Amino acid sequence: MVGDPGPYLLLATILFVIGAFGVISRRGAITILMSIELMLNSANLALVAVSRFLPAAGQGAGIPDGQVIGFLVLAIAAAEVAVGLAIVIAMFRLRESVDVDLARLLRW
Amino acid sequence: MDLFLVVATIVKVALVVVVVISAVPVLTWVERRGSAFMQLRLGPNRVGPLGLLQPLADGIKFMFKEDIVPPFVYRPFYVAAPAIAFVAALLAFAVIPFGGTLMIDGREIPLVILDLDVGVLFLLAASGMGVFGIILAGWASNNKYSMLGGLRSSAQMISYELSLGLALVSVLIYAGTLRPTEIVEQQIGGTWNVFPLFVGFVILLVSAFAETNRLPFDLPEAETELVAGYHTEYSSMKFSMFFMAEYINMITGSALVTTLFLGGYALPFQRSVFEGWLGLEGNLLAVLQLASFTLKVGFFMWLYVWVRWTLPRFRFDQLMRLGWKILIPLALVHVVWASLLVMWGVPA
Amino acid sequence: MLTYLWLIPLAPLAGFVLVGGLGMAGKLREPWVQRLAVLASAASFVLAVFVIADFAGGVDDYRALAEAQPSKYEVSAPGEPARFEVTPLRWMPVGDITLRGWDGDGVRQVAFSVDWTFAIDTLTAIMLLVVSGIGTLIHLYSIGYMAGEERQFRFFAYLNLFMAMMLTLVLAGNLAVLFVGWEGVGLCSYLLIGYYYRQVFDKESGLTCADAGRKAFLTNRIGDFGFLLGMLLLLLTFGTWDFSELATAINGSSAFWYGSLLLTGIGVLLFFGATGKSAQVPLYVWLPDAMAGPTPVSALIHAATMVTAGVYMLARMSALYWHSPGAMFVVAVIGCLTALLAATMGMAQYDIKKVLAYSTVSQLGFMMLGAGVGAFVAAIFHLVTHAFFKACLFLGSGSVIARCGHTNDMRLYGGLRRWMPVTYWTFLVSTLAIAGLFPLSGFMSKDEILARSLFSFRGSPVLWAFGTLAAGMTSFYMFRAVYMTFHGENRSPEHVREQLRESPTVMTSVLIILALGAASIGLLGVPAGVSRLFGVGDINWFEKVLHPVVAARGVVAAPAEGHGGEHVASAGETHHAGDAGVAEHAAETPVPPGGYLVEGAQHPSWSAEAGLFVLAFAVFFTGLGLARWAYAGPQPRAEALAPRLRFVRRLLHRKWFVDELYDRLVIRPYYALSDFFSAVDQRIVDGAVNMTAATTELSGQVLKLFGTGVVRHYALWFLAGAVLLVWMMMR
Amino acid sequence: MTALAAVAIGVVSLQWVVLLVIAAVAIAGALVVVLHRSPVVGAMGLVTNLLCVAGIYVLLNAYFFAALQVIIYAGAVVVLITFVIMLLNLRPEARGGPGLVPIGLAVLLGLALIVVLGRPLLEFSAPTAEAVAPEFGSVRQVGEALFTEYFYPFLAVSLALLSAMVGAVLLAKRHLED
Repeated sequence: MVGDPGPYLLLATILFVIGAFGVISRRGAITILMSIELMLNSANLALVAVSRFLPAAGQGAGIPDGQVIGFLVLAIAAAEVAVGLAIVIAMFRLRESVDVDLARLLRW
Repeated sequence: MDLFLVVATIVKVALVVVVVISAVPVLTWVERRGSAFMQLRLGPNRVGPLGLLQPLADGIKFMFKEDIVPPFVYRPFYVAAPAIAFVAALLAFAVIPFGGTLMIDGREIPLVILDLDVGVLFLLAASGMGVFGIILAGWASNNKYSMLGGLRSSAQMISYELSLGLALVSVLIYAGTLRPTEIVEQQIGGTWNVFPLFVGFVILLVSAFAETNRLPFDLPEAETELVAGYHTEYSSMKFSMFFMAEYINMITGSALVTTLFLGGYALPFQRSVFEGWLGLEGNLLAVLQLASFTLKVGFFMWLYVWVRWTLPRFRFDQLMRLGWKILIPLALVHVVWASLLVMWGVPA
Repeated sequence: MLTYLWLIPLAPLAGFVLVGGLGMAGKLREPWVQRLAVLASAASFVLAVFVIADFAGGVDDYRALAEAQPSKYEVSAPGEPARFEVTPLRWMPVGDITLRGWDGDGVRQVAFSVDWTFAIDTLTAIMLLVVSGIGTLIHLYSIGYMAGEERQFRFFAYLNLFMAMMLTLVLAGNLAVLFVGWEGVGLCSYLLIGYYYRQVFDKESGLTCADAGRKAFLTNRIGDFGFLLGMLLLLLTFGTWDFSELATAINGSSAFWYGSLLLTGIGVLLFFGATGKSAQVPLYVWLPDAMAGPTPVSALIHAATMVTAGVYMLARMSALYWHSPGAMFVVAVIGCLTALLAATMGMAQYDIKKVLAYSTVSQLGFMMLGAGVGAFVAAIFHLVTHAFFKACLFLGSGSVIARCGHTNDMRLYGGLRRWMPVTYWTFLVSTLAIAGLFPLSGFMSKDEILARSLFSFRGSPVLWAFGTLAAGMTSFYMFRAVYMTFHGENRSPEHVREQLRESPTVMTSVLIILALGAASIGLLGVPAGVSRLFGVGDINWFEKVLHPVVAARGVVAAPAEGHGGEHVASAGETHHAGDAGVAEHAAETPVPPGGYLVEGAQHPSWSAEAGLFVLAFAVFFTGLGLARWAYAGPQPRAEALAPRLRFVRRLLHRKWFVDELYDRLVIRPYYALSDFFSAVDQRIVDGAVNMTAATTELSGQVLKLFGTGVVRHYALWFLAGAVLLVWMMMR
Repeated sequence: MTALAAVAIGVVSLQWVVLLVIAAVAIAGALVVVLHRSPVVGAMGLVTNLLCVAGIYVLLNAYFFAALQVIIYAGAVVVLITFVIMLLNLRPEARGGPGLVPIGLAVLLGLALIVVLGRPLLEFSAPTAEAVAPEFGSVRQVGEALFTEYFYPFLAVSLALLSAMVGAVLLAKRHLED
């Protein structure tokens, strides 16, 4: 039993960084969405890992809070993907491609 | 690690896998004979007495057919797809209890591979993964029909997964636990869930049928329209794996229904008749329970076949409408019904 | 009758309101304007006479009334010189003020409120008579002078307002009311100087009358600034502005106050105000230009009344000045310097009114000299006599100007004796008086000042010498003016010469009255020394009446060797000492314990007195002779001398280039400073504001670069921010 | 194989080895998502990553959450993504990434983040490493916490989900008609 969340958190960090890198470096909207999912997932991992090793009310280590928050993050992630994909579809309708750089309407 | 426990588990896994896989040829035989019987024709009777060896022949045929791998396919996913589908289907059996507890040289062995606290959820997860198999198959074979077939079947599975989940939820609320063994124990003690939650039973049954892409929901493979759906490009062994995956899904579905609604391995009037009057317990009881479980699953398997050869195929929009506009609202109502029951304190 | 004291200034004020109001509305025709104005002025004169008559009878019968209504009336204590105060109005109830404790009593809160009080004592009585008497005469005279002017109600209204303000100033019971009068007269002088606001006054400098008015007002204001500071300092030390309370406070702890730097400072500041008002050296430049106004104005305001306000103020604050020898020394020096400087300038002027203006400045210098050496009585007496003969001179010049086609230039006059005998004789009598011929008033007052400046402890031979020189110059330029105007051939152009004739009787009658006054008034205050020369006892009524009011008290009152204390020391301190000629300056008499020998003069020996008397005659005749030599006769020799004295003449004519000096020293730097500050404001203040705008715009430009519109760039900055945040948190 | 040998020696517990393996697979999955040009392959990479993380949850005794993760994330979200990918029939991205600057910066930032977070995280040590609390990871415990302590967030999330559904339908539907 690995005693403390150190390694888990490190893994979470690495995943987060990969996700962030994906968001920045890729041009495809879908890939960006997936990278975001990756980041959210790593956040969940960190949450659960830490809550697992915190001292519980009774004896032993582990409190449910991490998982509950994780659950909420999951729900939000799902909502985010739903809306994100809707936007991607709308964009696709307009631009015939999901290349993010084409969405430059904000630039004057 | 407790060596005894490890060995017992391995044995159980081996047992289940062998039984389930061997059940598939039997099922094909039953299907062919059943459909023939229903259509007042004979069905395969050349190979072995009453055509019993026909499935064997098919198996051998599948084994030795040339495994053509079209060049334009995306090889990794093309190869992985059937495996995923097959494994996902089998995985579900890990949590289904098919018997009581055996007593072997003083050690109890519960007749379930993995008695998980979140057993039912595991089952849902496993069936969820099945979808990927189909999607990847459709995509990897790189042709329009298989792609569309894959899309359609995954769309169908997703929507019916919803109603399946809701039906499950109502049972869980009623039972108050996600552990399959506990659900069965409750039903042994009390009445089978099928009686108080009959509507849930029907919804689950219909969703299970849809999940397996079996007629009347077998639109993806509808020969007339989409050639052979997602597995058009597959041949020989891979095709047979899809074929077997389908049948295993059928078994899993019926096992799920029996466990949740028909008391799983519970013998009818077990407490009063068998334990009470006959005074049975221990291994004998477990074996009897195993038998009852198999019988119930068999009945549902026959039901699959029966339904397949009687009901006409749904149009895709009818299919979707049934899924979204009828089953899901009904399931929601049923969830409310189940919680009301719990509120009134109906369950034992 | 005394209780109606406060009505005196009210009469001319009412006159102003009536004449001004109705005149503006166009209801008054010319004769009624004049009648109303004169009536108002005469009313104040009559009221003044009655009040003074009652006052002369002593104030004791009002003591009961004073006890009954202490807040309204106040009477001086029996021993004190007679003084009656009436407070018709509580003007500014200020409440508590904190005193700085400079008077040794520590910081304390004192209730202070400024009341509108009028007070009368002998000094005020004299001034009242002078102001209202001469004022009324000049009102009469200006009827003739202003005849035919349209819209002249404006002139008479301002004149009445001036009378009201001057009377307020004179009757003031405390510094606040005095300051109101002080500013009021300043305002009226501005209004009256600028009466002919369109005419160009001085051809050479292009100065219009309005500019002259502004110049007068500004210079006065600068002086008033000093005066105001002095007033405030007084308030902060004594907590009161009331003259009687001030006198009692200072005399009360006079040992503490004698020679204190604070009192000297206040004295100098007040005197600075006086220099502005009475045209002394630093701030006299406005008086010659004030001649832009009509001549009666010059006569009334710039000769008789307003300019004397400074001297009156010094006399009123005599208690303060007695206790600060430093301040008195400043007054004396400035007075003597002004007398000399103005006299020199007077000699080189061709404009008759400018000559008289400079002579006024010079005579005022004499008065200041008198006050400076402690001869307050002599200063006031010279003020009175000067009022008479200077008014007569101005009005005489006025009638000459009126007749000679309104030109002031003496070079166009000459030989007017034949056409204007009355003007000539009155002018001549006044000139004799001002030049200091023996029996006339000028001699009596001016020589008393010169004598005191020599023999008084505060005086010094240097002051006396310069004073005498100035007196000599006075007689020279006065006779120069007489000869150039009335003697020799007439140099005015043809059309002027035909209609040359005597002024109307209303003007000449006033001239005659003033001339008689100038001649006889001297007898009221014959100085002790002179009367002794003729073996007659001390008949100096003026000294006897006025001395108690302005006498020094407390430590400063010097009982010269046994001659009694501070009671009325008779003027005739006979003292037989050494040989004739200028009595050498007696060795500084040792200061008695607690006493400072200041007030009493050394007792000049009979021979010294005789010497002075003879010297006065000598000075008079030298001035006369020189003027006669230079200017009398058909062809004035002065023109012949002109080339050789060209430089001196130009210097004096250009008034020692003082105006140019001021321009360079004060006005130019002021403009430079304001230019500098405007530049500062432009560059720094506006700069700062523009800077902020510029930075915002710049930052806008920079941030614009981040808005690339590319989602990934936003993500990049987003992540960078996140990393930074995490780093900060984890640190 | 070396890992198994290590276990045998007993130097490193089985747990530790399993964790390492799963972590490696997870990171590989993540890299596939980020680097691969074809979105479908990326999606499959994401699935593997999610399953690995679910495995780690099991290691952390958070069974309920593992099941949730698989059902919601892998089962629904990624399927939806794949579904859309296929619907839009996206071609693999053209080569030629976004140019060096963003990538360089991104790598830099990534490394910075790892360095910043890495060191303290490794040192982070929970006070006690003793056995897991009895109820930890069970549906009852999480359910109870969810509906008592975190009830309002639960409501908020449900609202969020509702609005997301409506939004998604509105955005997508309008275009599908034409």
